[in-house]
Amino acid sequence: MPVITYRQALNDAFAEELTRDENVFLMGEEVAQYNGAYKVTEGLWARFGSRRVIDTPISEAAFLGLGVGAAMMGLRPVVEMMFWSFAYVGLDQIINNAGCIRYMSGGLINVPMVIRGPANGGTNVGATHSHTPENFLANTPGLKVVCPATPYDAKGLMISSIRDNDTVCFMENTLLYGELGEVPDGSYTIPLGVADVKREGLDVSIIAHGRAVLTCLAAAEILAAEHGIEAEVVDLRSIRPLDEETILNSVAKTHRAVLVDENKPFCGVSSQIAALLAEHAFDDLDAPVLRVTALDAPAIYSMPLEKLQLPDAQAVVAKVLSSF
Amino acid sequence: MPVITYRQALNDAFAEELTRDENVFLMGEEVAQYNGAYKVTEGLWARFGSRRVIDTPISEAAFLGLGVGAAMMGLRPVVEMMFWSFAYVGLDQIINNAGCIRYMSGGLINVPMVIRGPANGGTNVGATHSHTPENFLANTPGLKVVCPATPYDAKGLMISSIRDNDTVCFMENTLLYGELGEVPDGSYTIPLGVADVKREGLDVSIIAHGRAVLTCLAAAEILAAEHGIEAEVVDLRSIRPLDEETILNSVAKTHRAVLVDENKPFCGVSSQIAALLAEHAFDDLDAPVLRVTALDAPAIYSMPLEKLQLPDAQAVVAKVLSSF
Amino acid sequence: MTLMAQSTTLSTKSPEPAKNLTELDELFGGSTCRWVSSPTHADYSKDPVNASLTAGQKIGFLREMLRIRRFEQQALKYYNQGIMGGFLHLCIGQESIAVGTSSLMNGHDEIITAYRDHGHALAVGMGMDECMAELFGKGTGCSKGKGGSMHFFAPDKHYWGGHGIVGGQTPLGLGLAFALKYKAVNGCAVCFLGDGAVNQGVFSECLNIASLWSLPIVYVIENNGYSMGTSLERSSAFNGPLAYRAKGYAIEAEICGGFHLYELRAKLGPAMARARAESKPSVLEVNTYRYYGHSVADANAKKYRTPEEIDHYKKEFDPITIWENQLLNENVITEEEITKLDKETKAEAEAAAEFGINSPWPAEETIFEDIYYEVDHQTEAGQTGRHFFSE
Amino acid sequence: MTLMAQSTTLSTKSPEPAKNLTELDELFGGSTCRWVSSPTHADYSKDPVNASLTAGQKIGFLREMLRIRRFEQQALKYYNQGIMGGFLHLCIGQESIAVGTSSLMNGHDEIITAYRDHGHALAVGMGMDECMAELFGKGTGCSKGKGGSMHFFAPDKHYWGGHGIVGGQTPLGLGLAFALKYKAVNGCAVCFLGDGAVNQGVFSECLNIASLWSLPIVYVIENNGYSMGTSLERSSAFNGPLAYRAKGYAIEAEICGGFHLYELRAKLGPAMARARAESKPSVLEVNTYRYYGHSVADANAKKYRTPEEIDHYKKEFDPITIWENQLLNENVITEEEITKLDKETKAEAEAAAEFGINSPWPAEETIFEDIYYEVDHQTEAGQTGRHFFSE
Ligand SMILES: Cc1ncc(C[n+]2csc(CCOP(=O)(O)OP(=O)(O)O)c2C)c(N)n1
Ligand SMILES: Cc1ncc(C[n+]2csc(CCOP(=O)(O)OP(=O)(O)O)c2C)c(N)n1
Ligand SMILES: [Mg+2]
Ligand SMILES: [Mg+2]
Repeated sequence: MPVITYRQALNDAFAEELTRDENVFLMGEEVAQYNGAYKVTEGLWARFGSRRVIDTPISEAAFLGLGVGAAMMGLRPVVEMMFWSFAYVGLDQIINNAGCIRYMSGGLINVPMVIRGPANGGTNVGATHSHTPENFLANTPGLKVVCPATPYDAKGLMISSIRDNDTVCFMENTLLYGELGEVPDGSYTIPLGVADVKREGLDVSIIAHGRAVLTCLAAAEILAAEHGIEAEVVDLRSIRPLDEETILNSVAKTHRAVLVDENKPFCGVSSQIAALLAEHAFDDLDAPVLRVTALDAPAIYSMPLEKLQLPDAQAVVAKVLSSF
Repeated sequence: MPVITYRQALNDAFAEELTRDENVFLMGEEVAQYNGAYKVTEGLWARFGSRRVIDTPISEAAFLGLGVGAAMMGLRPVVEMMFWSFAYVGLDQIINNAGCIRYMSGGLINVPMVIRGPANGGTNVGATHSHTPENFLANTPGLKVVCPATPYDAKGLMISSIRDNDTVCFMENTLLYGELGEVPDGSYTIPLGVADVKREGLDVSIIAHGRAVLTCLAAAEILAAEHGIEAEVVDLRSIRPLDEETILNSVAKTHRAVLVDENKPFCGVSSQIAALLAEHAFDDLDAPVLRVTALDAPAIYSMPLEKLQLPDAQAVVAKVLSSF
Repeated sequence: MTLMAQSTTLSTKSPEPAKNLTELDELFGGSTCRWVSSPTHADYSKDPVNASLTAGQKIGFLREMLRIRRFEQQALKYYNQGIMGGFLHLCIGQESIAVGTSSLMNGHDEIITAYRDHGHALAVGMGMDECMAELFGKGTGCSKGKGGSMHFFAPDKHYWGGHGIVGGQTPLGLGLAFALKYKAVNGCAVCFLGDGAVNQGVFSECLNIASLWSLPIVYVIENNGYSMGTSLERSSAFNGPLAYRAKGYAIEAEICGGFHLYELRAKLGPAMARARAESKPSVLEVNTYRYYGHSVADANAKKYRTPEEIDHYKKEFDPITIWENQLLNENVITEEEITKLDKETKAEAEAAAEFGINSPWPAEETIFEDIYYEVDHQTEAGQTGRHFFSE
Repeated sequence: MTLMAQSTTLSTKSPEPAKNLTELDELFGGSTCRWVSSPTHADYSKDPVNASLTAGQKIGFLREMLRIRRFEQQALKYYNQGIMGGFLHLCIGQESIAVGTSSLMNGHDEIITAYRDHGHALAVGMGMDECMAELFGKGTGCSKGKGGSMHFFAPDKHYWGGHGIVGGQTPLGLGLAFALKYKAVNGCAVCFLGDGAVNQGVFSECLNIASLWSLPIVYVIENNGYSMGTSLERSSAFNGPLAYRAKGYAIEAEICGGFHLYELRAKLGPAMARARAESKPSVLEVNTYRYYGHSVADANAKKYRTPEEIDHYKKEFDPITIWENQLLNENVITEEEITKLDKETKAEAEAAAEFGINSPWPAEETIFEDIYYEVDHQTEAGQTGRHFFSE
C-alpha cells in the first residue's frame, strides 16, 4: 500500500470528493491561492478553480454561517478553520445554527457540512492558538466530532464526514500532518462511531483519541518491553457518535483503564469516558480509572515547558504502572 | 432573617458593591434604563446613574472585550449576558482574552471581571436560548465558574466574585430569580470553592449545582419519607475552583453517588465529578456512579416535553433507588 | 477643551425614556434614519413594479396583511392566558414588509428572518394552522412543536426561518445567496434583520463578503426604532441612515418608508432585480413600527416610548389602514368587501387557534428525533456508535 | 443581464498572485486605499507637531526604528536556526508606525496591538533583553516565556500587548479608552489592527460603541496590503479607503502614508489630541509594507506578490532610509553618526540575543503560575477549593 502523509491523505479525500460531487466545495482563509496555511489543500485551487476552492476574508463567523446557509440549500461545504482555536469568534454559528437548526425546524432542514482544521497544542503558538474544543462541541447534540490519529483514518473519516448529512467537526493536528502511514489508493470510507483497537492487549486498556493515540502506542511498546504489561490501545477516532461498546468490551477484558487526552482535564473527553466506566464498568474494574491529560494550564510558549504540558509516552507508562 | 428573592439578593449585592467600590460598574443590554430584561438590576440606574450602570448595543463580543480591557486597567466590570447563551457570539473574548491574558503576560495583567446572567433550560425559549456552558468555561484554566442555587448563596458568591481578582463566570437561572430564601441584611461573602452540604445523610450522596440542587433536595425528602433513604445533598456552588474534599468526604461516608446536572451529559460537569470519583473514590464506592442529566437533545420548545428534558425529583428518586 | 475628556458621564443621552410627539416629528423631518415618507404625499402607484398589479393581487396583499394581524391577535389572546410558552414577538404594525417582500418573490428567491417571524411565514404561504399549532407547542406545528414562535420554517416555500440569536441569520442569508450563485439559479436571497441587529459584528462581516463576492442578496433592515427597550439613538451611531454603513463596503444602500406597500415594492423590487440580474447585494432600510412591546412579556412597552408615540403611529402610519384607503381610493375594493375580508381572516385565525388547541402534544419520543439526519433515517451512519448520552 | 447571475465564477479576481509595478503605481495614484503620498513630495516638516521637534528627538526616532529593525534581524537569524518556537511576525518595513505613535504618547495614553508587536513594544521603551529572551522562551522574558513573539506586554509603559487572535484586541482597546474616560484621565487609547483584521465583526461593533459613547480611541489600521497571502483587494470590499467604513458610524476617518515619520505624526497627532481633548474616536489608515512574509514560516512570501513589488518598496518607501535622508537634509545628523547609531543598535540586538540565549529556561513549576491572581498571591480565595485538575 502507498505510504503517504496525513496531510496528503486529507488532500486526496478532498480531491476525490470534489470530483465525485459537484455540491462539495472548500472554503476558508488561504485555502485556495495560498494552498492552505498548512498546505492541506495544496493544488486544489489550481485543479478545481475559484468556484470550488474559495479564499475568504478573516471573518470566521460569517463564512461559517455562510456554510450553514449553503448546506441548508443542499450544498456540502467543507469549511476550514485555519486553527480550530479561531472557531471561537464564530462559535455561535456552529452551536446555534449548524447544531440546532435541524431540531428547531422539526427536521425540515439539514446541515451537511464539515468544519475542519487543526486543534492541538505542542507547537509553541501560545494559549490562544492551542485549543482543543472536541469536548465542548461533542457536548452539543446535533453536532458530530471526529479526531483521526493516522493518515488512513484521516482519509476514510474525512470522506465519510463529507458524505454525512449532519454537521461534522473534524479535528486535525498540525503535529500529525507530516506523519506517514499506509493509505490505499482510491476512495474508501470509515464509519463515524467506530473505535479502532490499534493494539490488542490483556492487561490494561489505554483509551485515547487524536495524536494521543500515537503516544499511547509508544507507551504500550515500552510497557511490553520493559514491564511485561500488554496494553490494549483503543483509538476512539470519533468522539460523537462514540463507540462505547468497544470501550466497555476492552475494559471488561483488561479490568483496568487509563485514559489519555490532550484536552484539558476539566470536563474533557476523558472525563466522559471515565463517567461511562464509573457507571457501566463498575464491576469490571480492578483499579481506579486513571487519566493522563494536558496539564491544566493555558498552553505555554516556552518550548521545553510546553513539551511537559502534553501527555508523553513516559507519563502514560508511569500512570499505567501506578494502576497496578 | 429577611426573606427575599434570588433576584433581590443579586440586586442587593450589586448595590452594595457599587456603593463600596467606585471601580465597579454594571454593563449589558437593557441593564440600565430598562432595569434588566429579568429585572435583576432594577433601580440601579436610577440610583447610580449612567456612568456606573450602562446600557449597551447588541454587541456582546465588543462589550465583553471592553470589559476585559477596562478590567486590565483596574476597573471591575460586571458584565451581563442577557442569557449566557448569547455569550457564544463573544466567546473568543471570554476564553482568549479574559481567560488567557494573565498567563500570556506572565502575570503582568489581571482581569478582575464578572460575567453574569442566566443559563438554564426549562422556559420554552428554545434550543439556542437554553445553553448551560459551565462545563466548557470551567474547562478553561484562568476562568472561574460559579452556579448558586439559593438567594443566600447568590448574594454571598456574587460579592466574592466581584471582589475576586480573576474573571468569574457567574451563572444564574431565570427559574430561580423568583425563589425566596433567607438572606441576612448587609454585606457578606461566601468563598468560591466551598461546596455546601445542603442536607446531611448517610445512605447516598447526591451531588448537584444550580437549580438541580433544589430538585435534589425535593428528591431527598421523597427518598426519606417514602423509601427510608437518607440522602446527603452536596451543592457544589462553585464549579471552578471545585471543592473536591467535600465531595470525596461525602462519598466516603455514603459509599454511593448520584450526580445530577442540568447540563447536557456529554462532558458535562457531572462527567468531571464522575471522573473524580472513578479515580479517587474507587475503594469507597459500593455501587456504580449514576448520573441524571438534561436529556441529550437540544432544548425543545413544546412545554410538556421540555419539562421532561430536565431532571426532576422523580427522576432523581428513581436513579437513587436503582443504585441500591 | 480637556475638560470634556474629564467628563465622567458616559452616556450623553437624557434619562427620559421616550420622545414626545414634537421631537418625533422633528426626527422624521431630520436627517436621521427614522425618516418617513409621509404616506399621503409620496405616490409610487405609477412605479412599473406597481402599475401592472391586478385588482386581485392588490386585494390579495390586503388579505395577507389582515391574516398576519388576525393571526397574531389570536396568538396574543392565548399567550396572555398562559397556555403558550417562551416568547411571543408580534409584528403587528410591520405587516407590510413581509407581504410586500413575498409579493416580489420569483419562485427562486429565498428569504430568511429573525425571531419576529410570523408575518414572513404567513406571507410566503404557510398555513395558519401549522403556525398556530407551533405556538401551542403541538406536534402538528410547522416545526413539530420544537421551534416555537421564533422558529417557523418552510424550505419548500423558500422560507428559511425564524432565528433567535440576534444577527445570527445574516450569514445564513449570505449562504442562501451563495448557493443560488453557486447553482446558477436566477434568484436572490432576502435577509431581514432589526435595527438593533446591525450592531452584531457578523452582519458587517457579511456585508464585506456579499460585496466582495458579488452575492445576490438584499439585506432588509426592519427599522422599528427600538431594540427591546433601547431606542435607535441609544444603540447605534450612524451618519445619515443606518443603512449607509453599507456604502463603506461598496454596497448600494437605500432607505424606504415601510408603511405603504407601493413604496416598499418600488424600493425593494429594484434591489431584488439587481441581485438576480447582476448578482449584486444591497441594503434597504425600511422604516416601520411595532405597536406591541418587544415581546408580549415586555412589561416596559409603554415606558421607553410614550403612549402618544404609539398612538401616532397607529393613526397615521398603520400599513393596513393605509392600504385599505389606497384600494378604496382606487375603487379596487369596497368597505363591505374589506369587512368581509376581515371577518374571513379573523375566522381563519380563530379556526387555527382551535386547531392548535385541539392538536395533540408531540409524543415523548420525538424529543430524540430531528437531531441527526442519519439517525432519523436509520442509515448505517445513524446506527453506528452511540449518538445520545442520556438514557 | 440575467446571464451574469448565472455565472458560476465566484471570485472575480484573476488568479495572478501579484500585480506588476505599473499596476501598483496605478493603484497608488488611484482611488483605492493603497494610496501613498510620495515620500519626496509631501512635506509635513512644518506641521506644528513636527516643527517643535528637537534634533535629539529626531535622532531618537531614528535610533528607535533602527533598534526595531536590528532586533528583528537578530530574531530572524535565530528563528531560522530553529531555536525559537511558534510564529515570528516581523514588522520590518513598518517601523515608522510604532515609533511615530509612541513619540506622540503623553504619559497617560495607552496602546495595544496585534501579534506583529515587536516594534510597538520596543518603541514604548521595552528593553531588547526582555523581549529577546521572550522569543527564546526564557524565564527572563517580558512574559516569562509564556507569551512568545505575539504576546509582549508592558502595562507599566502603557503597552497592553501583543494579541494573537485577529481583531481580538480591538474591544480591549475600547476598554482602555473606556477606563480612561471612566477615570477621567486625560489620555487616549491607540489600538492597532491590520488591513485583514477590519473584517472581524468585533471591530465594527467597536466602531459603533466608540462613536456612540464618545470614547477616546484612535484605531490605526496598519495597511500593509496583505493579510497573510491575501491581498487587500481579495479580502475587503470598500469604497474609497478602507478606513472610510468608519464614517458610517459617524467617526472621523483619514488615510496616511506611513513611510515618513513627519506625515504619520502630522496625521496621528491631531487624532490623538482630539481623543484626549474631546473624547472623540477616529480611524486612521496608514499605508505601509512588510518586507518579509506574513511570518517567517510564510513559504509563499514571494509568491502572492512579485519580488519587484518588494524591491520597489524597499527602494522607494523604506521608512528608515526616508528618515535618514530627511535628517541628513536637515543637517541634523551626519552619515558617520548614522553608521554609529546603526552599529550601536546592532550591538544592542546582538547582546540581547546573547542575553536571551544565556538565560535559563523557566522552572517547570511556573507552568501553574500566572493563571489565577488569587492562587499566585495565596490569598484565601486562592487557597480555597481545587483550582487545577491535572496532577
Ligand atoms: C446575540 C443576542 N443578544 C441578545 C439577544 C436578546 N435580544 C433578542 S431580540 C433583541 C432586540 C433586537 O432588536 P432589533 O434587532 O431592533 O429587532 P426587533 O426586535 O426590533 O424586531 C435582543 C437584545 C439575542 N437574542 N441574541
Ligand atoms: C480569528 C483569527 N483568524 C485567523 C487567524 C490567522 N491569522 C493570523 S494573522 C492573519 C492575517 C492578518 O492580516 P492583517 O490583519 O492584515 O495583519 P498583518 O499580518 O498584515 O499585520 C491571519 C489570517 C487568527 N490569528 N485569528
Ligand atoms: Mg428594532
Ligand atoms: Mg496586513
